[in-house]
Amino acid sequence: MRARVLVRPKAGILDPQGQVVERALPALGFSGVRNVHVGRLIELDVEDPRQLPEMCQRLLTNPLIEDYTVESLDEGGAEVRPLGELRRESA
Amino acid sequence: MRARVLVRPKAGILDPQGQVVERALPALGFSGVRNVHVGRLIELDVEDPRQLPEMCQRLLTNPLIEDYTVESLDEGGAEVRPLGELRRESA
Amino acid sequence: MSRLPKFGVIRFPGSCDEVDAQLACQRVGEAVILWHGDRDLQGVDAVVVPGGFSYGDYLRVGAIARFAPIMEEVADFARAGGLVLGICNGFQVLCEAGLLPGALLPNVSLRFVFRQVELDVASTDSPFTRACVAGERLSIPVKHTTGRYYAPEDQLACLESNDQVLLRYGPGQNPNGSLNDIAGVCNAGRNVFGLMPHPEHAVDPLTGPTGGMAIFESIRAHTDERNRALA
Amino acid sequence: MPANSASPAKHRELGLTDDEYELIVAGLEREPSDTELAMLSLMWSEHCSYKHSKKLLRRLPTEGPAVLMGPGENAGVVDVGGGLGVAFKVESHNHPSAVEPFQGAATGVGGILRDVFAVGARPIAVLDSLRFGEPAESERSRYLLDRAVAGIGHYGNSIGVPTVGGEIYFESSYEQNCLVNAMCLGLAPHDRLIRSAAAGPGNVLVLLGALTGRDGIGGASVLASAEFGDADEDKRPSVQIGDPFAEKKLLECCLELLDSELLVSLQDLGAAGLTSSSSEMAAKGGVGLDIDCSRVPVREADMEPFEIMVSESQERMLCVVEPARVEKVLAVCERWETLATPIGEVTDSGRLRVLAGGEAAADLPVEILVDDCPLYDLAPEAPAAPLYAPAPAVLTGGEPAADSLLALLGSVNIASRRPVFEQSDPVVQSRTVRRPDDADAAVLALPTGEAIAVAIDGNGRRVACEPRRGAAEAVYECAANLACVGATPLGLTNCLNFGNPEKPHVAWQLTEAVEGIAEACEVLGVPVVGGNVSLYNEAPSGPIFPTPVIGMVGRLPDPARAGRLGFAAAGDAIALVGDLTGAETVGSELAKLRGEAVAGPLPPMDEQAVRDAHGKVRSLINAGALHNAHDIAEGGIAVALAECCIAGGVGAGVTLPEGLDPFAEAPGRAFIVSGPEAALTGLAIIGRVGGDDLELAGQVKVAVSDLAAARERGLSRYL
Ligand SMILES: Nc1ncnc2c1ncn2[C@@H]1O[C@H](COP(=O)(O)OP(=O)(O)O)[C@@H](O)[C@H]1O
Ligand SMILES: [Mg+2]
Repeated sequence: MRARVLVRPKAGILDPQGQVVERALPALGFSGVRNVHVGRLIELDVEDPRQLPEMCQRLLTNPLIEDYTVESLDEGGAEVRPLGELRRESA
Repeated sequence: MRARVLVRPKAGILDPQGQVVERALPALGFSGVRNVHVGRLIELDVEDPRQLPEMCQRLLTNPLIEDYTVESLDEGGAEVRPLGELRRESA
Repeated sequence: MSRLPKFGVIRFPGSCDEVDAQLACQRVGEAVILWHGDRDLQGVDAVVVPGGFSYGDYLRVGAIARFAPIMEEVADFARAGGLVLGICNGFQVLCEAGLLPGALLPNVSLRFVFRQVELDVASTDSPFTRACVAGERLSIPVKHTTGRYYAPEDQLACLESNDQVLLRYGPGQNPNGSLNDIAGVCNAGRNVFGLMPHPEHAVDPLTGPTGGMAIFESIRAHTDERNRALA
Repeated sequence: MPANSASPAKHRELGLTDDEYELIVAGLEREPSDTELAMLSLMWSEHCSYKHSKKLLRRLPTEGPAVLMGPGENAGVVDVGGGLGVAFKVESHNHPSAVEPFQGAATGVGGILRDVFAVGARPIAVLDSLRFGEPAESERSRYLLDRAVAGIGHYGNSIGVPTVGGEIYFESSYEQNCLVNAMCLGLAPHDRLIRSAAAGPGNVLVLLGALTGRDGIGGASVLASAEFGDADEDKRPSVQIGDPFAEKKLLECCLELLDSELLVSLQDLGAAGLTSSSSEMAAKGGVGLDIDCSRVPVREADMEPFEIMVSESQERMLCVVEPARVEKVLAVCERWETLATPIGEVTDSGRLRVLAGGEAAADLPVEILVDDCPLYDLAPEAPAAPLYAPAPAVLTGGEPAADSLLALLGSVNIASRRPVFEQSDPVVQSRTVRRPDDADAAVLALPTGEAIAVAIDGNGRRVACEPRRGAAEAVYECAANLACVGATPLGLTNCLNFGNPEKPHVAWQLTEAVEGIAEACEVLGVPVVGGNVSLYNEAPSGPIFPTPVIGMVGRLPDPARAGRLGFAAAGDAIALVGDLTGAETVGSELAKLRGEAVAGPLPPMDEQAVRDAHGKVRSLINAGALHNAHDIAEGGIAVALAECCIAGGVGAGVTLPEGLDPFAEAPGRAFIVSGPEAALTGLAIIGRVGGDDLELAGQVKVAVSDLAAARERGLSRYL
């Protein structure tokens, strides 16, 4: 399956990039933009989707400071299928 | 509207981040992972969605090295709505 | 008699090497700091867009600084043939601003690298390298995380055929995976030059090799000549 | 009167003993409110109160002719002539780095930078001192190394302060408790130096910098003082994210405010956030402060007063401003895109009052926060047997000396640090005369035409063998590093990284080590101007090696003559300066590789001989007589010679003094120097520079290229 992992700064954790982008936009004449957050996008082909949560926990994200969701890109659509989370063996 | 911008390295441009992930996974016991690409995720509230393409072209992405799609996160779902692209005043 | 060149070094929020650049410029002329929010270039002969981490390098290196008010003036200045030198983050800003071709991507190592590198002068036909001898080696440090020069094939071919590559990393010296070992390129008009290495950190024998002087000497020679012509 | 009094059980969760809680209730003559309890538990934590170390620290000499500010301020300051002062301090960020190494190390640098510009100095250099478990054995240690090194580089690089030096050791005792200590130096004209004492009732308290979020809530007591074992993940405070871009603007903003003489006093926000910064400012000024929580700009909705008061959000400063100047202050901050908010005022009440919507959430006498925490006496007891298991043997002792030399050069504690220091910018600010690998100390040119030198050292293995002498050696080695570039010490800072001081053996290590530092300071006449203490670095398996880290700053007249460590010219004579009699391999790297016991005693040293050797090398360097100088430390004279050869890309032929073991260690005592023979008259000539090999007559003959290859691989293979 072609999977998409969306990685975001955990709620409440400082997101300097989001702040700077939000501050920059008005100067470019874009008004009314709020709650900007910048994260990472990872897209990959996986044979066994059940491995995805552990992959995310152990390699693709840093669970201490990042949240993530996983989507399947199959059947064209981007229908959301968040998979269950594992506890990460303490970093 | 709550919008999501997905930014990917243009096809054909070396993506060392993707390669590193791809190389690291087998060592962690994950097999059958291919075509890993790492990009950027930007989520934001916009009053006027029509501004999004220009925002992406001018600030959020660099069209020379990156492709992007925009999704609306409203009505709960993540139904894909790629918006038309503008030509960036060329270098 | 000709007056010394006057340099303007831009200070963005997050610039780090602007004072270093000012000190280097002052070895061959006069140099003032230009505030990112101003629109006055103070009649300088050459603008330096310095190294550092403008706007924290957030979102994309150089992406936000390019929109600073002063950059509009720099763009006009460049279109009118004024000399613009972009160092490291300044190179990234000039590419983002479309004043130079191509873009800079993360080092293949994905790591910040500080290293003294040997550079080959690929062309002396520019206001920035005219004081060099063809094929001359310059020892100058690099320090960046995003220095891999990239341009689409056609653009790259045209850069090469127009002799727009002014500096290349010497054999085995490429620290970031830049295409064609490109360390610095100029625009078609040859009056805008960007490079990843830091010439301003190679001008003082007390602190290391002085390979960077050639760049500043070149700019002095060029402005001398032009000022004489105008006089 | 504060509402919702705390239930007695809470104080334990917050790390206060029942006795301490009784003292609080007695002092207040009532139960503290939740907000008060949160504030008190942090101010009475080890990290803020130094309750197990304060009495010991009094033993350290702090007076010296060059001292402008000593311990007690955010950073110590020494005079470097020409109306300039150099501020410096080292601080630990061990536990945050164990939780999240990249952000932990990055915010460690951010924190020490703030301590330095809090006294009005522009940060001009960063150094770091790192300890991890054995990379060969532990994937976690490789991960911590990789991320911590990247984090340190990230912050320093992004804010434009050069990272000019540091040190790393790998020992299994650090497996569970890595050490990340960061040191910063700053430069200031005397008249810009500022203290943190609040003054002038009616003056306004202005908070500068980042929004206040739930970062590191409880950080000081949980992250920085609790034994960090397999701590329950949910108890972990939210990780602090460093924003060097915000700090860069904050830094420039603060310096402009000081240059425009707009501030009465300035203080950084570190551990325990607003609580410790405000109460320390009030205590030092003998005044009171009223703080209105509801005016503190927050990053998250509905934050409780106690959360606002103890938040450890980074990139914030607190200053006191005369009412008439507030407008000007806000204007400067605006220009630097730095948030500035009046949040309270100075009072003559002698109390710290925290208001939330008109109500007092806390109303405490300043002394109870800052002075009333009980100071504990330690119960030191020397261990009967070694506390630490020997490392697994990789050498038998039967090898030819050449093999031992190659093994030492390739060992993680001696191998090239290039893969680490290449991740940091050592040259920004155009002052760096000696970079990493150029010399034993970093050298920074001053506007006066003179220069300063700085080095950081601390070999925990030797301190573990014999705490008093081992700690003294760290001081001598730092001074020796300065001598190699021609610098005279002006002052030192230190970070005491130890285990649980309530355990008798750790108490003994700590007491002995402080004694050793104090003695060495007296021998060399170097005052201690500041430092930091990190205790409870202890895992179920036991304490870390006792690790006092010494950072020393010195002054040299002519940067152009600053010493280098590489041999320069074939034909130069090589001399041994200093007295190595009694030097042995006890506690050495070779002993480690041979799996020998971590036990003393370490060889004694003749203090006068040490002073003479340092003075000799210093004066020869400053006379421009030498082409190289390098102190003999880990790996003994053989490794020192190899390092001189590798750095210079040239060989050497040497005959060692009768009976000197090529790998014996006696740090800080002796030097390899080279130069034209005429310049070395009166010194013990032991050989010549030249050829492609390093040859120790009758013992070793190896190609310099092979030595270099071994040294290059040793650490890079793990990074
Ligand atoms: N080991 C030590 N030697 C000398 N002074 C020390 C030591 N540890 C702490 N100090 C001093 O105690 C004061 C408080 O230390 P600390 O809490 O780290 O300051 P800050 O909160 O500004 O970081 C500082 O002035 C510091 O220099
Ligand atoms: Mg402080």
